[in-house]
Amino acid sequence: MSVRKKKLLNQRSMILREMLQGLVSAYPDVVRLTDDGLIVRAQPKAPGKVGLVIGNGSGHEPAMIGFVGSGLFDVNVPGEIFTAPGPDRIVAGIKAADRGTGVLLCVSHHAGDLMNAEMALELCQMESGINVEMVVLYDDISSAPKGSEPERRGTAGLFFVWKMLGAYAETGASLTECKRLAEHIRDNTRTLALALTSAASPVTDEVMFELPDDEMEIGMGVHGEVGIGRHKLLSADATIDLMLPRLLEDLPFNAGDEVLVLLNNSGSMTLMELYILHRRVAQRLTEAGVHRYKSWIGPYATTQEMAGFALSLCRIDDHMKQLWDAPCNGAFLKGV
Amino acid sequence: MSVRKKKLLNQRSMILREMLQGLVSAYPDVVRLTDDGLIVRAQPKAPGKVGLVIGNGSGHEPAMIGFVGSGLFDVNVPGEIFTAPGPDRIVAGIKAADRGTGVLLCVSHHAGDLMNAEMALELCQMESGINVEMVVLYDDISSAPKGSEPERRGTAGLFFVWKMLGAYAETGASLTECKRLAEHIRDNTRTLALALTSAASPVTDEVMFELPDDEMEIGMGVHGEVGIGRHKLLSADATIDLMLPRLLEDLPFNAGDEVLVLLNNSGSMTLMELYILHRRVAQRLTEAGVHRYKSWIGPYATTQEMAGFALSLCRIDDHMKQLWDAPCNGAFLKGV
Amino acid sequence: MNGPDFVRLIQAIHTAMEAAQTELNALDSELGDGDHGGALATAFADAAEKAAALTNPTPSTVLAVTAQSLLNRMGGASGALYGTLFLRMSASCKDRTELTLADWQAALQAGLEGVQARGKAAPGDKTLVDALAPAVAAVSTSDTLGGAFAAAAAAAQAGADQTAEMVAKFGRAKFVGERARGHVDAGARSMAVLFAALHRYQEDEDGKT
Amino acid sequence: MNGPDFVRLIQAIHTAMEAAQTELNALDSELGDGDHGGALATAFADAAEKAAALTNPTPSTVLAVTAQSLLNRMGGASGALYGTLFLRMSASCKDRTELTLADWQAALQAGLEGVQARGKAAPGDKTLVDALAPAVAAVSTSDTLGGAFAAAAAAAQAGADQTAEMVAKFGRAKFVGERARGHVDAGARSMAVLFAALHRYQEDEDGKT
Ligand SMILES: Nc1ncnc2c1ncn2[C@@H]1O[C@H](COP(=O)(O)OP(=O)(O)O)[C@@H](O)[C@H]1O
Ligand SMILES: Nc1ncnc2c1ncn2[C@@H]1O[C@H](COP(=O)(O)OP(=O)(O)O)[C@@H](O)[C@H]1O
Ligand SMILES: [Mg+2]
Ligand SMILES: [Mg+2]
Ligand SMILES: [Mg+2]
Ligand SMILES: [Mg+2]
Repeated sequence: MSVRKKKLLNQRSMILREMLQGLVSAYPDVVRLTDDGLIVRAQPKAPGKVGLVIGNGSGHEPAMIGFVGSGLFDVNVPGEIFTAPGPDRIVAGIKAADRGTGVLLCVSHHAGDLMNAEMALELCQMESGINVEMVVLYDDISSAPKGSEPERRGTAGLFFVWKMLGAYAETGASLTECKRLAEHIRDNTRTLALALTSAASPVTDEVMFELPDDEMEIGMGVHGEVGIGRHKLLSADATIDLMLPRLLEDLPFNAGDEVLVLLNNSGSMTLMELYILHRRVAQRLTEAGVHRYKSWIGPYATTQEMAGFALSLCRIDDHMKQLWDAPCNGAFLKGV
Repeated sequence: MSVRKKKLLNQRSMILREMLQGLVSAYPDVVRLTDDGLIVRAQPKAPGKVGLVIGNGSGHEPAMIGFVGSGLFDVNVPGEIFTAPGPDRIVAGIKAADRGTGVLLCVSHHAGDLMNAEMALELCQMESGINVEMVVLYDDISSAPKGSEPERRGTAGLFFVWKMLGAYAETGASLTECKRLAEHIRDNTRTLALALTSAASPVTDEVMFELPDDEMEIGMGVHGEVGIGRHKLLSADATIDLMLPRLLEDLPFNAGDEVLVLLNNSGSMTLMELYILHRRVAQRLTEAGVHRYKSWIGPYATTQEMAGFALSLCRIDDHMKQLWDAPCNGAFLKGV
Repeated sequence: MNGPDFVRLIQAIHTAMEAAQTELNALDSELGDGDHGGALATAFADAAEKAAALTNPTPSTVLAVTAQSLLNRMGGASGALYGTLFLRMSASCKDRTELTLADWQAALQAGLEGVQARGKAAPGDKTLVDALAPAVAAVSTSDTLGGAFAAAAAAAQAGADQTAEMVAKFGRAKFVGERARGHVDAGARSMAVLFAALHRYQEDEDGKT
Repeated sequence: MNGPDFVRLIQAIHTAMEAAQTELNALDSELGDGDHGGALATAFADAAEKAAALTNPTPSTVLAVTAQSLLNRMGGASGALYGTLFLRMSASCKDRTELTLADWQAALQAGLEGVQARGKAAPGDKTLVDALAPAVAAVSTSDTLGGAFAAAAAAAQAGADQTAEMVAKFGRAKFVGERARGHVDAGARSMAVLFAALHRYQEDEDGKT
């Protein structure tokens, strides 16, 4: 199974810049590109509301550039492909997001993102008068065992935080309240991913890993980090039957719980496959007595053209439902 | 460049049924699956408004099952993979869509779709009291020369019709008015597609065509129909520079015209590539004096996991802008 | 040929299509999407089942249920065309309990006209019409069913063979242009399979009496 | 070593990183994502340019602009770690116009502490710390800059070599587990390249005098 290295690009060194220019050319009413390469809301949030920032390596589009907008993030600090941005740019992002009452810096847990965020935080505390808090987000059950949750990686399930936290900040919640909600959503979210094929870095053209034609990898990270094991290729139903119980027992999700479901396309899965997979997820959750509030199916955080998906569950309460259903307007996420 | 035949499916003969079940399991508030395999709105349109139906071969998801909902289609009649549904099922779809003032049957121009639609129309005229009109839609400039527009294929650019026609029918426009608008949008829309890789039928596992690693095919149809020629792989900018002038001169789009832009992902293009492509489209349109009203970038009509895209332009006026901006709620299209 | 004969005929066609399935898929793969054999086999399986379930089969009702299976189980352009063929044949013999050679001639002629009206293809366009049209013409060259069907089968196969020389003007093969030359059209070949099955069915019947 | 010396030193490190780029990328490909060499070469190119543009370079300002380039042009975990190393060294010699061996020892010690505080890796975890820590220790084994840097370069390389025996506890290589054995860590090797460049720079300087 060879990987698509054939891509429509210009100079490799210009990928990030041209991609950002392309984004804002398409959605000028939603996002702007600043001179220092930040993606910011076209209409800034009202003064007095908490600003939300996240930095991340690029190459996972629409994450995160597609989720800046009203009811979502205020600023995204995009790094080079698969490379966390440096502290100065994160500091610039924090400043750009401040509307006078402080900024919550969200970090998708990967070593580089965390280190750079910590340095940015130190710089802010030294230098500026901005009230900044940091929240480290993780969800991938394959990257560390139960009991070591803070060592887990941040993957597609962070989407639940983006959406609901974005809505919450828009209501005028305080910095402390925003941070507490982000942690609460994180602590109620669990994700497990699966890859059918590898992907190539658009910069180096290096294929991330090799996977035989009749195997799949469970627990693959969003940069091709190896997962918890390879498995012979299974049917769609058998794949869900293998993955879902692991997710359910990790939190655990119990009968009577109400959840949001995300089936995230890692890149080149067909919607056809995802809908067939969702059918089984729905059946199995019903059997387990777990109620689905809403489901989202689509490419929210990708790894280039990798064929694979992440299944993510988030346990919710009535307040979170309200936030989930609140309007938003990002380049990749409108209405709800 | 090998094609991904490795898919997460159950029995091949069950693909259509399970996909539809999966869709409605995810979006029960938007769509329902009838016993005869139609996708219909969960909340039917108000009585007295024109019903909109389209039938099509499946395998192009989200088209068309993802575009049933308020402000969109009332009914979709999904056929087997890449196979138009038969006349009886189309008739059932027409009946399901009727709210007392007639139904517009939209046909994406392909031989099978047209023949079956014509038969359905004959059956309706013989049998039922429903007032049905048919509109045949086409947009792909590569499939027949200028002057022979009605021989062209219906491809991704039909999206403009779906969205604006859906909004128009919702306003209470008459059947004649709806048909006239559909024709008007069609006659102002032009599309050209490009493929970097082939795709495989999920039913037969047959690869549609072979494309060398250093070539691309211009004008590829949505079932892998060959296009107007192969070309050495170009940069993103050079690709747009090759394609856009052909689109512009075909209508022609002139300086001062206002347009909607669609960059449709055929399957496994990355958003990164599409944004970089859009950057050039925006530059070139500006140079040509053509104003962009809005741009849409995403996988709206796919050919399985084919890597490629379609660039589509639609010339609009103020009435069409209103319709474009009207709300809608389909499984794959919310807000706007 | 009466109603029950037609039920057996559809069963015979189904058997022939099952046997030809791989070959037809392979032909369709060359210029189309490789599903022609599978689609016909599935549709005729359904037709054979539905025909067998008829309580009082007449030629017309057997042809009608077959048309329904072709239209709705096969789908696509070829489903519409095959379906139209059987639908028009059914209409042409609506009041008959038994079909004579003249009835067959009239029914096939009506079917051919329907197919051409629906699909717009003329002989020479590299479609199933290139097998169907000569087969329909050949039915008039004999005055027994056995002779007529033998002639039709031969004419259909000859017509199918000739499609290898043609460039397609319809169907998916249209888009491959000159590259179509050298390949037999899948739909023309499936028509030849259909007429061969009809011929063999009649031989067996004639053998019995 | 004064400010202009430091400008030349950063240029020398840049040259060494350019030369080692392919090797470092290849090492990173084995266990990571293959970008380590390219990232360092780009960042040190930027640093050399920025350092050369300083009007009154001091050791501390040269180290500070280098840190900025590493942090912001390299990005990722290794950018933060390399950047922290240079940032802490810069802070430790803030008021100095010239660095003595004792200053170097203090600066490197501060840098190492910063790297470990930031990255949490200890010796044995198969990271750049496995080259940096022994290099810093070795600087105290001589009382000339030349001797100290020679010892540091040798210790860094020995430390890098030993990473081949280890399983990674940090960085992307952490996720490959036992498969990491037999491969030298890219970051440890790049630290060895850095100390080798420092050593060679000092040899050249000592040769001049
Ligand atoms: N307009 C037409 N008129 C007559 N025959 C046609 C026409 N279009 C297609 N065909 C026939 O249909 C055959 C293909 O059938 P099939 O593979 O079942 O359909 P599809 O192309 O939709 O997959 C072609 O080989 C050709 O003989
Ligand atoms: N926590 C850490 N502490 C020390 N060094 C680390 C740590 N994490 C990663 N490294 C070093 O970084 C190197 C990889 O650098 P690089 O390839 O530039 O970064 P990335 O893995 O983000 O692509 C590893 O070889 C390792 O030496
Ligand atoms: Mg990297
Ligand atoms: Mg077909
Ligand atoms: Mg076919
Ligand atoms: Mg690396």
